[in-house]
Amino acid sequence: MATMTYGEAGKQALAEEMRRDPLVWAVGEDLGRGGVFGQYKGLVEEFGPLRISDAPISEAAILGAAVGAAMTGTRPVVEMRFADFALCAVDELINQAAKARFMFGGQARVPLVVREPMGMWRSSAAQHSQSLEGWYTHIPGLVVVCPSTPADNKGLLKAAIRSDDPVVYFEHKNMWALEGEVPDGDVTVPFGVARTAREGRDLTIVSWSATVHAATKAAETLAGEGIEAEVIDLRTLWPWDREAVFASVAKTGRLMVAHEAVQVGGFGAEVAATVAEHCFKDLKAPVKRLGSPRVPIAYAPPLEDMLRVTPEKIAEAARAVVSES
Amino acid sequence: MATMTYGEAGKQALAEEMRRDPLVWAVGEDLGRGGVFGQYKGLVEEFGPLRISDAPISEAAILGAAVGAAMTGTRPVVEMRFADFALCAVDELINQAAKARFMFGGQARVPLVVREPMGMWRSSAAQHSQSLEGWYTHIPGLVVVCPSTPADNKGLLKAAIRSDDPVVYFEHKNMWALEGEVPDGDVTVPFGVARTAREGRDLTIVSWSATVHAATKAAETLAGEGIEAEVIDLRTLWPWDREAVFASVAKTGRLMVAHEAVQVGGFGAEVAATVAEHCFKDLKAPVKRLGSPRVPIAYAPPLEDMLRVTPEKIAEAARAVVSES
Amino acid sequence: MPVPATQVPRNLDIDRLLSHHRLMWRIRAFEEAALQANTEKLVLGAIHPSIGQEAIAVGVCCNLNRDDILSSTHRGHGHTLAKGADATAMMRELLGREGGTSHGKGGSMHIADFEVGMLGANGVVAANIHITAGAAHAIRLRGENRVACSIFGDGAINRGPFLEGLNWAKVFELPALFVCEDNGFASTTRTAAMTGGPGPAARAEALGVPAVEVDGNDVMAVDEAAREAVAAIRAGGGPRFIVAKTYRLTGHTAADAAPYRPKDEVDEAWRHEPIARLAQVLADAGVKGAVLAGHERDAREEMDAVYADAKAAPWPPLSRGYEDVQDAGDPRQGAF
Amino acid sequence: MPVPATQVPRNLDIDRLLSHHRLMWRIRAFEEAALQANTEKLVLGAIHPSIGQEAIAVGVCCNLNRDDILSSTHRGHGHTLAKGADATAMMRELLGREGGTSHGKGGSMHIADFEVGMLGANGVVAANIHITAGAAHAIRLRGENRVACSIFGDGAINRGPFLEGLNWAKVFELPALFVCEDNGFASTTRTAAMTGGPGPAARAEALGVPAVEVDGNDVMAVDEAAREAVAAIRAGGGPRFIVAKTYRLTGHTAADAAPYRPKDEVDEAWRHEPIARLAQVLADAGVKGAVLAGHERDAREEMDAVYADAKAAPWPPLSRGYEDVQDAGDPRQGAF
Ligand SMILES: Cc1ncc(C[n+]2csc(CCOP(=O)(O)OP(=O)(O)O)c2C)c(N)n1
Ligand SMILES: Cc1ncc(C[n+]2csc(CCOP(=O)(O)OP(=O)(O)O)c2C)c(N)n1
Ligand SMILES: [Mg+2]
Ligand SMILES: [Mg+2]
Repeated sequence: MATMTYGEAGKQALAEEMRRDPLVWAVGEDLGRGGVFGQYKGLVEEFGPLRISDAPISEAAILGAAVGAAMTGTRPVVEMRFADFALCAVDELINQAAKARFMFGGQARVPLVVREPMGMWRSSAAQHSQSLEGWYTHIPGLVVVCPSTPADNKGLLKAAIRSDDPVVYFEHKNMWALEGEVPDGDVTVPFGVARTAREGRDLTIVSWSATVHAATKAAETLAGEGIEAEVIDLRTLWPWDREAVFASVAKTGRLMVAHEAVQVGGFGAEVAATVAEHCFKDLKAPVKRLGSPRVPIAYAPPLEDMLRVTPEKIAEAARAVVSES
Repeated sequence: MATMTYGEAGKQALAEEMRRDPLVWAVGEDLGRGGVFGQYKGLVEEFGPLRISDAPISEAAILGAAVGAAMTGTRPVVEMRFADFALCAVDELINQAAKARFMFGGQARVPLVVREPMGMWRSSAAQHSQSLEGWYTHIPGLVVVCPSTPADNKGLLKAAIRSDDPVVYFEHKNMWALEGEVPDGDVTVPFGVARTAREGRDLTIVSWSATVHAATKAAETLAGEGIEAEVIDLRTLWPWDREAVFASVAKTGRLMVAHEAVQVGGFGAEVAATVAEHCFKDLKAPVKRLGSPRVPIAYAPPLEDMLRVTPEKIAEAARAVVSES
Repeated sequence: MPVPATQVPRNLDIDRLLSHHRLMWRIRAFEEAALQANTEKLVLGAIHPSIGQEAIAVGVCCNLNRDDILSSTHRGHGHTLAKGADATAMMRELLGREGGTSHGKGGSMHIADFEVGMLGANGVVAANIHITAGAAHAIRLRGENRVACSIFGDGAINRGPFLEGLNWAKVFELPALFVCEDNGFASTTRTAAMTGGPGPAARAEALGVPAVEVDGNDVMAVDEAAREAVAAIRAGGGPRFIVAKTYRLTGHTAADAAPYRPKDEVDEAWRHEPIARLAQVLADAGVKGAVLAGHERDAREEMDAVYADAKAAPWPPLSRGYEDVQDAGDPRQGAF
Repeated sequence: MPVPATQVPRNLDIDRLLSHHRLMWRIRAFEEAALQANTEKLVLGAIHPSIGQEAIAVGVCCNLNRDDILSSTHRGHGHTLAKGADATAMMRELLGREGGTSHGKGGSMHIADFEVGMLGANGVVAANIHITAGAAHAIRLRGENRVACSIFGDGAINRGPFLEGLNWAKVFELPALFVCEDNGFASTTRTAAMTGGPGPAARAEALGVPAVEVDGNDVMAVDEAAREAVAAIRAGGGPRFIVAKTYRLTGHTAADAAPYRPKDEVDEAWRHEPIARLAQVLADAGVKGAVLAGHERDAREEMDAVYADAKAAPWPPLSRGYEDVQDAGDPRQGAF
């Protein structure tokens, strides 16, 4: 175990995988100078510019070329810089990467990791702040990963790089500097296995990415009021750990989902709908979602803050759920 | 009233709006020869090649230029040919069109209609068959329209063209030839007002686009078995008519949502989750969704058929819902 | 009467040209069978025939090795055959049958045979340009001496991937060959009307990719241009670009009667179609008419049999619809 | 001592140059205030200063009328000021305050002033190229005699919109001016390393858009190139392209110390920075040092005041966060 940041943990994972497998390589703008958030700092010195490759400002080519390179026996890790810019490469991800294996009847494999730093971060405004993880859960062929801790950013990135299918990998910009214990060596975290961030008997709060921490804080507040919330960190949205959620709801009888993405059409709807479908008899109160309002993300700090899913908002919503039954 | 096809109704709507407002124009590949599905047949003869404009194979430019043209006082209707190809223009739609009004503090207006023929149709395979309407409901700033009848294709397209905000307009390829009564003259259908396609007391089936017809057929079958399903055609997914759905569920106590899109992360999740949140006390049985499995769409007719949400599948799921309570 | 040897230009490799002629006929006959399948409603999805463009497929692919990579467009049957794919498996794929190259899951627009390095046709215009750039990138990373080739239409040069993909190949000096089949049309639109500037070659050159223009209906010219380009690429010279001028003798799809172009124009184009042109060269070089007619007959017989086989082949089992989606997560209804 | 008239080149329009000098100083002082705001943590989002590139903003925009259209990039403050936007409202926007050009909802990367035809900076590299092509399209459809201009960086020429947008403008012969600010860098990357071919002008020409290259640190050269281009466009000549070579004197953002480039290179670049160069021309032409120093002083005073005003300005009310989303549907929590 060592203490390191979320960003460093990701870097360690990539470096370890690159040492293990010479076919792993990374490509994106400015990687040779460490990447825009320093996530690649020092790697070009170890691996050279062919394997830690700069790229032109060509998101579509970065992703599209990675599809071709993945189909031709390498394992590219592509850096999209901001999840928002991945919107310049959607055909490449959705029509090509996600479908190639199926469409070609299993002839193609696309072992590709698409790193998409996501979320609200310091007045980054409408085009640099989005959380679009929900979109990719809707696309057959894609794995969707949203690590919330340094340890998971190591273990899940390693698993993503080893995946023979394309993985959309969301790191939250607000967590780069978050510190935590990270297991040494070759530890991977499997897809589809949730983490219980906190146990509780009264209410299940499902979350992922940075919002897990807000949910955990909310749970601490609630504990002071006698409400014991169980916080489940999904870690991966596809596949997602239905069994863990169902088991928790069977115990608590109440479900809330909290995420930073816009609530309408977000992945919270999938979780809430699935629980409503499958745990009807267990539910003592209506399921509840908490996400962003359906507005673009504003620049001015107070307007940006207004959209954040905070511990306070989560606690308030949780109280309402508990008091409804 | 006149009888015409879904395709003709759309054409009539566009022609009427172009006659009414000289700032309305359409642009897309092959429009001068009537468009790939004949939806524009004859229009270039009336309006000339400036207003029924061909385009290079440049979906990103078609959409991106339309954003600039809309911000500069015209009302473009852009043809994406297949909803799948709109994935080549996602930055333009999501980062530009949807956000401009807000991001520029109300200085910009983007009166733009993006026509996206959607859905499974005759062995079109993975890259020409997708139903991605759910994605756009997740994006603040966008209106999302899914007409299911010729009359609605006229009235909603007219409303879309008059909208001062960007509208993503999904026509289902399987309905081009569908005939129906269409009101003469200047009739628009407002956004956010659902249509009750069939009344019933036992179960509410919410749907949109072509699946409305499958749901209606299923309801007829069910009626023969003594189950009276109410079929609600949402018509527009954002805004969507929550009140109509809530009122129906208050009456029937049971909700099912049926759509062609992949079930995971589809808009059915939003409807089901919302009803689960707000109509808990009304529900006699768990909410239920029926969409496609999470697989790319295959080419071979039997594999394609397997994915279709048919009247039979809807009826079967509906029976299960009704028998659960 | 034997043709006097003097009538044969010295540099004609008759065997190579005979093989081209045979392959061009196989492509034509395959396309005709595919059109027939469309007429008989055994193919419901779109078929984009490459009739009239066979010389490009053949002239380019005869310079590629089996382990070289090819990616193609919606109009990809000819390229796939020329790269060495099995016609029987291809026709089964078009008919959506078990035994198809992709078990019937891709169909005409996604025809692929990874065994022969054919990484797929593509339903999205220009998308294969990026994929080829990436395949070439992988080749370079792996230190192999292979070439990745992308064939696309003149309409594709108006999409972003043309710029991004060629720039990519140039910046990384990748072993990539880009071939533009300039048939004058993008669907029902004359590409010239929607294309600014002097054309594909100038665009490639402006991206640093050396370009040549050839008569795409002259298989010898295409063969030669491709040979030179591939040699330069294999020698480490970075990407190359070929524009091959041709004409699409059919409609855009099997369903397109192409009323938007005058009959005269099409008739004229038929007078320059590549198979007859090559046949003339061979005849002039003394090859017997019977030999050439034999190629046509053999090709038709082969493709008739191929079509008959496909018609008789079973549908893929429904389980195929859930296979090869992804390793993680169960995609089935009810599993979620 | 008055400068002898003969030392003034005949074609110098001193008044015009003085106005350029004044405006360039205003831009520089605005950028310095913006950097100060960043240091004081009153701007949290990224600031991309245009220090060293003022001549392009001024030389281009002085040829545009108020009703001409401009769209810009992440590095757009200078362009916006040069197009005539109010510095006070702009600085309030940077600080996210009420009274900002966009009520504080867009910030630096989305700076816009539609009143003066400035349709916005853009956070997505090259996205403004399409928007400008479309604005020009609207101008043509409406039969107006306006011009739409897009300014973007040398990094932008590697994105698809460069090809698609310029091709669009050419195909429809639109009144569009495209200006590439070639400052040698895209963020921390030297653009030359990631750009194939001879450069931006060749790419534009290959798309049929006539191109010229100018010294972007020479405001007179930029002014002249823009004047000619705009005149040609207004005369119905279709789109034009200008590449202006310059150097980014600061880091990519306020937070970037730019350790990836040698100090020598930056020092050398400072010796060619555009304001001092113009000042020299004016001094050589006999303009008093005091006049030129006055421009600097006035600009600093103005921007100090502008910054003080912004600091004192109130936050936008929270209701702004729900305004101007769209007419249909209530976006608020609880409404759905
Ligand atoms: C991105 C995209 N836009 C539109 C289409 C529809 N489409 C299919 S083929 C075609 C014309 C392509 O023309 P060209 O590239 O010249 O190839 P050709 O058909 O002439 O072989 C079009 C527009 C598509 N498949 N992909
Ligand atoms: C599509 C996209 N990719 C990446 C970025 C991140 N980014 C912001 S500015 C920049 C460099 C732009 O370089 P250039 O176009 O030369 O403009 P300059 O900064 O030099 O003015 C990059 C890569 C972005 N904003 N948009
Ligand atoms: Mg063509
Ligand atoms: Mg630059």
